Amino acid sequence: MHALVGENGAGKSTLMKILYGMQKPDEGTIAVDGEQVAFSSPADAIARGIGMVHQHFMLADNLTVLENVVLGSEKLHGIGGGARRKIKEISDRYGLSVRPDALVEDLGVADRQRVEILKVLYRGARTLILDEPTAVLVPQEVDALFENLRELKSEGLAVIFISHKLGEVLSVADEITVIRRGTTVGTAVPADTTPRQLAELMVGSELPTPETSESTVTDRPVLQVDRLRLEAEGGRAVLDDITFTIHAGEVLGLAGVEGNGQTELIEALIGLRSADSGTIALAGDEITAWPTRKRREQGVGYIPEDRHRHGLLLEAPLWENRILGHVTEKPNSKGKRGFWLDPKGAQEDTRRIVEAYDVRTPGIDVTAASLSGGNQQKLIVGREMTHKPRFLIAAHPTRGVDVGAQAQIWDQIREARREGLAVLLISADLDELIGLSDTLRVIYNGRLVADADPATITPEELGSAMTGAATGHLEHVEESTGESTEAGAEASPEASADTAPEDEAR
Amino acid sequence: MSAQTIAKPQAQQPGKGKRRISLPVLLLIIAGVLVLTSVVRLITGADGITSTGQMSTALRLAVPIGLAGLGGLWAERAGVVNIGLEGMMILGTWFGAWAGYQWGPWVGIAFGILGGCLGAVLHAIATVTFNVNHIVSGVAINILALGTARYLSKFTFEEAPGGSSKQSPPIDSLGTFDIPGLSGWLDTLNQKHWFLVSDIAGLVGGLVTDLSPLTVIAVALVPASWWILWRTAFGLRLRSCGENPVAAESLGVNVYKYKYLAVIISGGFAGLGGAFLSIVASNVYLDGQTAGRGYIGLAAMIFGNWMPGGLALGAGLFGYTDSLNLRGGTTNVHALILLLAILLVFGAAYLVWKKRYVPAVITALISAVMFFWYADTDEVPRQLVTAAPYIVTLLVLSFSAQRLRMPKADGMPYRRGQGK
Amino acid sequence: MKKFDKERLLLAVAGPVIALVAAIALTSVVLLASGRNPFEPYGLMLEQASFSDVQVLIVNQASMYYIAALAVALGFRMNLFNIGVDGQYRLGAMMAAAVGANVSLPSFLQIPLLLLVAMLTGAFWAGIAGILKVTRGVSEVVATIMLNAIATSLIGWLMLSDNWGVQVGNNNTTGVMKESGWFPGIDLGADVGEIYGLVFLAVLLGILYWAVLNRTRFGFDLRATGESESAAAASGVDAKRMVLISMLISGGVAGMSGLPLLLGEVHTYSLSFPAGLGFTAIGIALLGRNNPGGIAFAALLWAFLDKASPALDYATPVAYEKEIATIMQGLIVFAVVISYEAVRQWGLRRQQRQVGAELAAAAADNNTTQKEVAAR
Amino acid sequence: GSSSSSSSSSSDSKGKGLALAYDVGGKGDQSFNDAATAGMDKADAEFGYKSTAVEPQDGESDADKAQRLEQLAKQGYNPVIGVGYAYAPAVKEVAAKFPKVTFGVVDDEQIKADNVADMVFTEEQGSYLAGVTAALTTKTNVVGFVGGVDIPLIHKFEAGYKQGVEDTKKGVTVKSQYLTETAQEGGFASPDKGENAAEGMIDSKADVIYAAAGLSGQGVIKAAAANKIWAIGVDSDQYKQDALAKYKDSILTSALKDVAGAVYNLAKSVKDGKPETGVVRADLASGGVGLADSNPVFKDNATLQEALKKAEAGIKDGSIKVKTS
Ligand SMILES: Nc1ncnc2c1ncn2[C@@H]1O[C@H](COP(=O)(O)OP(=O)(O)OP(=O)(O)O)[C@@H](O)[C@H]1O
Ligand SMILES: Nc1ncnc2c1ncn2[C@@H]1O[C@H](COP(=O)(O)OP(=O)(O)OP(=O)(O)O)[C@@H](O)[C@H]1O
Ligand SMILES: [Mg+2]
Ligand SMILES: [Mg+2]
Repeated sequence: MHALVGENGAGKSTLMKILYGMQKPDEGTIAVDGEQVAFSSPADAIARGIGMVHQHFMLADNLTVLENVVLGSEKLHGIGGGARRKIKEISDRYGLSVRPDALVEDLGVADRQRVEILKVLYRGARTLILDEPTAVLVPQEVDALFENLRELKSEGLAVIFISHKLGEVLSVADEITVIRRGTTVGTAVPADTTPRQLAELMVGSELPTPETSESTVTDRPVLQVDRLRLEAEGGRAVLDDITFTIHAGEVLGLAGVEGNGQTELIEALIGLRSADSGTIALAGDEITAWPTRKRREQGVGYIPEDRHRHGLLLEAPLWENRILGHVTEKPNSKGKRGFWLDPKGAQEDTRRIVEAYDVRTPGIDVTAASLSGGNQQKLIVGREMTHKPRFLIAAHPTRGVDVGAQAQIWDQIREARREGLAVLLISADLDELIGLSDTLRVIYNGRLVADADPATITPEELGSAMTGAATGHLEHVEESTGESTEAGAEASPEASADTAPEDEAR
Repeated sequence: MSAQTIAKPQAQQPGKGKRRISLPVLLLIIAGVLVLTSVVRLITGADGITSTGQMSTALRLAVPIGLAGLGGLWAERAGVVNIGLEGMMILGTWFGAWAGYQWGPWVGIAFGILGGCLGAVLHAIATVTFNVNHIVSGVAINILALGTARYLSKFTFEEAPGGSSKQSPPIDSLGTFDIPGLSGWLDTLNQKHWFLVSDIAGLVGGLVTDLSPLTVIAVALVPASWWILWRTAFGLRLRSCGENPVAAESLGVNVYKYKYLAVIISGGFAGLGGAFLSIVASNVYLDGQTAGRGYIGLAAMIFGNWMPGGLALGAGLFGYTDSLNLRGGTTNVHALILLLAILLVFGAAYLVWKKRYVPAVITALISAVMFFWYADTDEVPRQLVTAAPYIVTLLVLSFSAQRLRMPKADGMPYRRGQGK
Repeated sequence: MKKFDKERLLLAVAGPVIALVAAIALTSVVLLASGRNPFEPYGLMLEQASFSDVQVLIVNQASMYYIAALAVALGFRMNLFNIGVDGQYRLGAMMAAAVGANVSLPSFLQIPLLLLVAMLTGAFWAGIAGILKVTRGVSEVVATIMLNAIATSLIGWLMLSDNWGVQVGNNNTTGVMKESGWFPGIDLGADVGEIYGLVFLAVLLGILYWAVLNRTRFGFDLRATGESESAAAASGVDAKRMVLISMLISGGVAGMSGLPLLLGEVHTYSLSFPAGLGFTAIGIALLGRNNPGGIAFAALLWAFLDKASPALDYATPVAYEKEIATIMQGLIVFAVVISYEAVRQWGLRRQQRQVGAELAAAAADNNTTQKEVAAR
Repeated sequence: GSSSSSSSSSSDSKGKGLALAYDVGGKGDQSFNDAATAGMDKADAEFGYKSTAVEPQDGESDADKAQRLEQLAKQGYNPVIGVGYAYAPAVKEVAAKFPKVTFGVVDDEQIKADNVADMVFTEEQGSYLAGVTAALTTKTNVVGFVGGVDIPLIHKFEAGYKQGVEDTKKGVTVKSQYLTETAQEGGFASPDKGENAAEGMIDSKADVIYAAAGLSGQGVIKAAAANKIWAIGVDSDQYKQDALAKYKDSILTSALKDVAGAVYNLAKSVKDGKPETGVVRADLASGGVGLADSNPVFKDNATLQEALKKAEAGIKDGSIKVKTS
């Protein structure tokens, strides 16, 4: 079992796609069983016994499990009864408990994951590529998955395994390759590597730690969320009983495994989805019923998690992107409620942002699509900060940004915080989360299940709460030698009875 | 620009129970409507609404719409919106007639299909290879096909005996046939105007009377399409390209190939529909013969929720209202107002049962207006009859659009190797 | 910066030029294949266009194409496909004609009234599709196609003599409009003809279109929605409201597109009022890249092909089939959509490369400062 | 005029012949418009003319029509005839500019000018006779009328036919059906629609159907032949048309509208230097409308012929006034 680690955007998925024939390499060779191969499509790779479970599910929602599994390999067992028997057989053998005739859209993430694995096994793959299979699974499911993988390994299959959870990697992998910016920067053997060493290898330098400077938290509440509930179609709660307060000058960090309600929470706060019950108040005004535009005008800033979908008009020039989201505000427009656009003003201000935030671009007339991801992010941060928000939603503010820019963005957030900004910080980078936050909350399954003090908590301890293993107030427990906690060490949570404690105003 | 605008389903995941009406319930509803229709016929004496002739005409009028709809179905199941069906139909009428008058109707049909495919290849090049917005490309094809057919007519039909620049020479008929015994017996039964029995006889009789072989083929293509798309590996691959092409690609499916094939097949269906118009419906090609049937076919397909059966129902509805329109529609449609009023009473009752009182009251009010209208008049304006199929489609869509479910990647651009 | 602008211009021009060249080449191939002289028809048509009476016809026709295409383009800019411009246009013209025949106010009130009636009628008809889309999720494509057909019947019914119809000879009309509602044209002499006064309405609408789209908040929201619905929503655009408003505006503009002809020449809506304008307008909007200047060019080109081609039929010594112009129109639209898409993608890649190159150059220049930044 | 600025630089040749300008969809309808062409051909053959006939574009306006007529007039064609009432405004405009050229407009009588001939037909009179024929032929006492497009011109056919039926035999029902609302939808050019409509009537027992539907009438005749009932044709003698030869035994008669004759007469009058002007009405009296008698079954039916003679006389002497709508 070979693990592949690297930063976001290091090229892990890309490399795997090349192995799987989805993309073509410009140079270099691939050898399978000692034989040099060149794949022109996944079909070739599949024929060579390579199977891949993708980072993002590759399932057609409106097709049944059976159809998804047999697709592309109909020759093996047909698309009818034979295939159904085969699926049952594989499912039983590896304990995947997959129902062949269910529609994929009715399945949960863990089930989908198992369908993906089944797809690969159905094709009789000998080399299994798993791209971040655990990102969306709860611990029990992760354990079950690893159990399956070990079984596969024992049957002689090779597994390539990608994960950001270094503890996980160290516990299951036989060998680790680290890549950075598209090249291999090292290999490691789990037995004599610590997570911290691995992390430093990934980043290529000392980890920049976003140290917490002195607290600037005031007692002036800016954002108050009370018993917020959000339902999916059909009445299932995706957010339930969410209650918290963020004060002026406070950064509230929200930890959680992707898919536990963060996206929905952001959408409820920004006004893209309306709450089914509960209230949201901004500086005392109830804003639950306000439309998005009014919220933004009244000082809600937004650094979206997916900048391409929610933050930019990719084919518009930079200066128009600078207007996006603040079209009614100066300097973008003038007149009553910003009726008239002010392109001159916007262009000038865009130049200022490009300068001040070090957006690397030859001009403000190029399209946003032609900037690199990091520079796009800097533009977004600059835009949001320029309007002096009272409350900032920062979702993965430094995702895909280089180390230098990362530090710069952190500085920006800290500075605004000093001036009384309230921030909701959501990040997959636990170091960032711990380093930047004044308060930490953990979201799990649509509920706030735990809180912690960022001053003392370690990423590992936080991680255990994120998987639902620990709830309540998390205390740091000193264990062995401070810095390097053992891989996979569970924090012993002093689970208090009350699951969602009232926010303690500091 | 993404072309994902056709009936964007707003409710992404309707509960499972909501999505499908079970077969017995469906049969019960159909039976209920049939009984009601029969009652209305007896009350109003509008025997035309279920006569054999009416049904047979409805079938004949439904065929080209259904074929266009099937064309749309094939393309959209593979993720390509095909608003160019109209143009492909035009090419079908022209090519069908051109080959038909020279070499006989069957050759004409083959050429009609070919003509539609030709237009489809263009559409595929634009949308699949160049990722041009699907609706835009379709509109362009419609313009181009019209010009091409007219231009070609000048060179071919104008000099031909019995032809003109707008009309081809007559084409030999494919002939029609009845099912011996059965057709006559059903017609006799229908003529008796008995309760229910005659209505069913009319309905079934219409389906077996005065059939053209091409009608039989067209009707058979509906289940055939279903079987190929839902029961074969080829169909599975094709549909996967419309649901999630990146997933299909990741399993070694050549998405481009299937999209091309689907669009070309789609054009073939449209072309066949066109050939039906110029060879069977009338025996000549005429300028403007398709009269928007390509668009209507598309509407029938959406109406039918991107399923062959639903599509056939939609095409049948258009065919039926159109045939009412051509066959003494004003009194027949007048009778149908009573039917609609009664149906609305049931609807209101259902809503009351569901405790949705406001819609129930509105429904009841509309129903009352309908009753009054029925009682107060003897026939409806001719114009209303003409507009009936379109109004019905709009109404049905506005009640059901949210339950419709288009293929997920329909109309979206796709490029190999660019999936995330 | 300057360099970029020039390139943008080049890219903007490259699309239509490539398309036109390709379309003309393909048309010549068609001519050649049908045994005709592949170039002479262009000469004949150009000759036609040099006559001022044909020019007047072209300008007049283009004004109607232009307004209708603006209506289509407005929808296109936000991914809304108003296929129903044709029905909105016919209903708008008919209502204006009916009001104009039955209401008699002084000119300065009558003409605005007629404009308003046409606009509101078109907006109302498009609004039905808009409401169905935002409340019931019905695709505007299907809804507007249906509404086109329903408009035909509605007009037929309204024009019955029991309703508003007035029979003039064998023609069914809405009656002749009161003269105060006639819009004076520019008379260029008996031989040449008269340019519709409402050509200026087209110009005005074009300017308004540009100003609204590029200089107002509403326009920005609209374009943002067209470029990325998700980003627009996150930026505070209420998508449903936007759909409804755009549909209303688009319908309103569509409703006015028949007025140059109605108020400037025929003064009555009758069975012979031209139909199909809305479909032509789709092609014109595409050709003009939904941009007011481009649409003007496209409308003129289309009108030129329309008005200059009939002469092909009785050209001496060799007559040509005037249908070649329709083929050309189709080929142009086709070539245009493909070339735009190709040029757009090529331009995007090119710009990315350039940005990369410039940055690399800049990095080479001040390597040190950047290192500093990267190392914090 | 400033010839350089106008597309229609005036031409030298006098007496080129006549010019026909069709309305959209006109040419090739095997009925009314083609009859005009036949008239033109006859004039060509007789006077050695080199006449021309031009078709319009889709969706054009009066200005385009006017420009077309002007061009034809300048090129030296005389007379210039607009085929169809849609040409009325254009003819009116252009006639004023070319006082020396004779213009004709078919189916319209609104224009009052010295050099314009309004060529109109009393279609209702011919249709009345068709009604008499239908009433005396039907055995089921149900007869039908199929109109191509729901417009006033076709209403005249319907009105005359209905009146003829009613005046002749009480208790006969007339089913009438229009195929489309507008000509663009193909009411005059859809044989399939005509066929379906006729079958609907046949199902409700109609045994004589009169079709005033242009090309769509072929579908009606086809259906009549298939069901062994009678059809009555329109405009030209459809019994003699090649395209309908297969069905001719079902074509009882046709209500003639002599457009060919009208066109020819106008050309002849111009040639003779005494151009027709004003309303030139072709009616029963002048022989411009009437019934065709090429089908022997029709011709040899003495009672029928008797009744027709009486009706004809009544119309001619004014004792029968035929309604037009
Ligand atoms: N051929 C290429 N040349 C240059 N850059 C590329 C190429 N192909 C992909 N990239 C870019 O390289 C980056 C690597 O992305 P990839 O998805 O492989 O990262 P990853 O390591 O899987 O990150 P994550 O942990 O977020 O999944 C992306 O930004 C992608 O756009
Ligand atoms: N084919 C290409 N050739 C040259 N330069 C390119 C090419 N494609 C993109 N670029 C440019 O390269 C730069 C890097 O883009 P990319 O998004 O891959 O950066 P990145 O390494 O992910 O940076 P970041 O860490 O900021 O996200 C961009 O400015 C882009 O315009
Ligand atoms: Mg990845
Ligand atoms: Mg990047």
